[in-house]
Amino acid sequence: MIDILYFAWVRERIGIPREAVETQAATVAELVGELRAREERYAAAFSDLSALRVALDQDLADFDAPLAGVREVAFFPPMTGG
Amino acid sequence: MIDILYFAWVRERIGIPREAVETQAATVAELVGELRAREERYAAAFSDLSALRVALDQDLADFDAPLAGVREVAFFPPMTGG
Amino acid sequence: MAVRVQPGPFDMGEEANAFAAAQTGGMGAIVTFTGVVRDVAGGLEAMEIEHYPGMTERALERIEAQARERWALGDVLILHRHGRMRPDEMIMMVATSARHRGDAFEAAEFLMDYLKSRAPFWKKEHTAQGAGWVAARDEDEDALSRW
Amino acid sequence: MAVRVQPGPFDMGEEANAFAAAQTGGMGAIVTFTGVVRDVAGGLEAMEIEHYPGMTERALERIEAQARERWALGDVLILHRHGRMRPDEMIMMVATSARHRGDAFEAAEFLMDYLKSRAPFWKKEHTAQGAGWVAARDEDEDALSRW
Repeated sequence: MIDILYFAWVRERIGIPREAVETQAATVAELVGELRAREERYAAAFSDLSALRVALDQDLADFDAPLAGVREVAFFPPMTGG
Repeated sequence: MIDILYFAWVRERIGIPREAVETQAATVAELVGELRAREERYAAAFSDLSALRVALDQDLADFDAPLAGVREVAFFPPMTGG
Repeated sequence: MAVRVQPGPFDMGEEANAFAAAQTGGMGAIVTFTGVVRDVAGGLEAMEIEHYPGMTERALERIEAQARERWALGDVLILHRHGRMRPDEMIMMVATSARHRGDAFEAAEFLMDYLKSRAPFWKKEHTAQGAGWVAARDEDEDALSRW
Repeated sequence: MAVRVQPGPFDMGEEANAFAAAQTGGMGAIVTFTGVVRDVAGGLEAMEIEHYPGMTERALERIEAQARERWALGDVLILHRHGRMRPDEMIMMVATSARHRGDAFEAAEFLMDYLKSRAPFWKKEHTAQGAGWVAARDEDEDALSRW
């Protein structure tokens, strides 16, 4: 089981802030592929990966990063703090 | 008559903060020459012009600047504020 | 060293004075940056800031650590609000102290550049016409390239 | 716009808050710099700052005007003390506001660089061993070349 968190418009588009999923995905990109295949709202949220960022266990990562050992994956748009 | 002001170690070396002098000097450099010729304490204060700055009527100027129309000349070391 | 993430307002002057009072060791320079909610287009009712609890503090502490590696700093403060705020309210501030002003200025700019693009905060603008997420600016991403 | 030269101490936090409160027109960024008396060599009893009344205000106003020509600024504060002060007392501060942080940061650094080398202030250090004028630093003069 892996926890997936969504923030900002990714959260709004998918409709939930977090969920736990069972996955065999080896990389973030594979996990995104599984999520996209679920429902239209996921497909919409993940339609353009260049508009998204990902964090693995609360560290920024790339979409080709491996998921082995990861407990928490977060998807969100580019950050706009400050 | 022209007012001459001295600041920081220039003031201390010459021994007075200001004085009014009668001068026909055409430039700052000529005025410095007249002052140097007066007394040893002036010669000491003006021995190294590269260690001095000059302001004419409260604006920074060069030593070759003309004195025509100037009412206040100030001599001081490089500034160290902030 | 302090990283604080909080929903409520802060008093910039009190924070600056407390930061200054805590300095030791001849810190001759103190720089503060404060970010204020701007009503850019007119009609902004509220700015809402979402963040990623846990990762936010981690990211800010990492950014602070990077600044400390690069510049000779005395102390660093990073304070960022989340939740709703109105135009002209203060969103966040950073403060740096150093023996020399160059270090304090550069570190504060570095902290801001990294905070803008690498700390998990997202801004949403609420107007009478509706609400929308603020898009990331290319300039903010580009600003990182200078460090 | 404000240039102030005064013998007594100031409250950095109050000054910063008053500056921020006076902003209008969507100034999203406020930067402050505060200079603190440093006891660099150890044994400093007092720092004495001499200035050139009249020219000081003129020079600071000119430096502010140059900053306003170069950057899109909301407001500027330059506050500088003269007379005697002890280690850890605040000597001076500048504050800038702007819509964008780059302008506020750069203008504050410019103000400091020019103030250091172009405003008529001189520092004298008093120690148990005697008193001596602080020499100008080449770095401070060199800092002007970047603008």
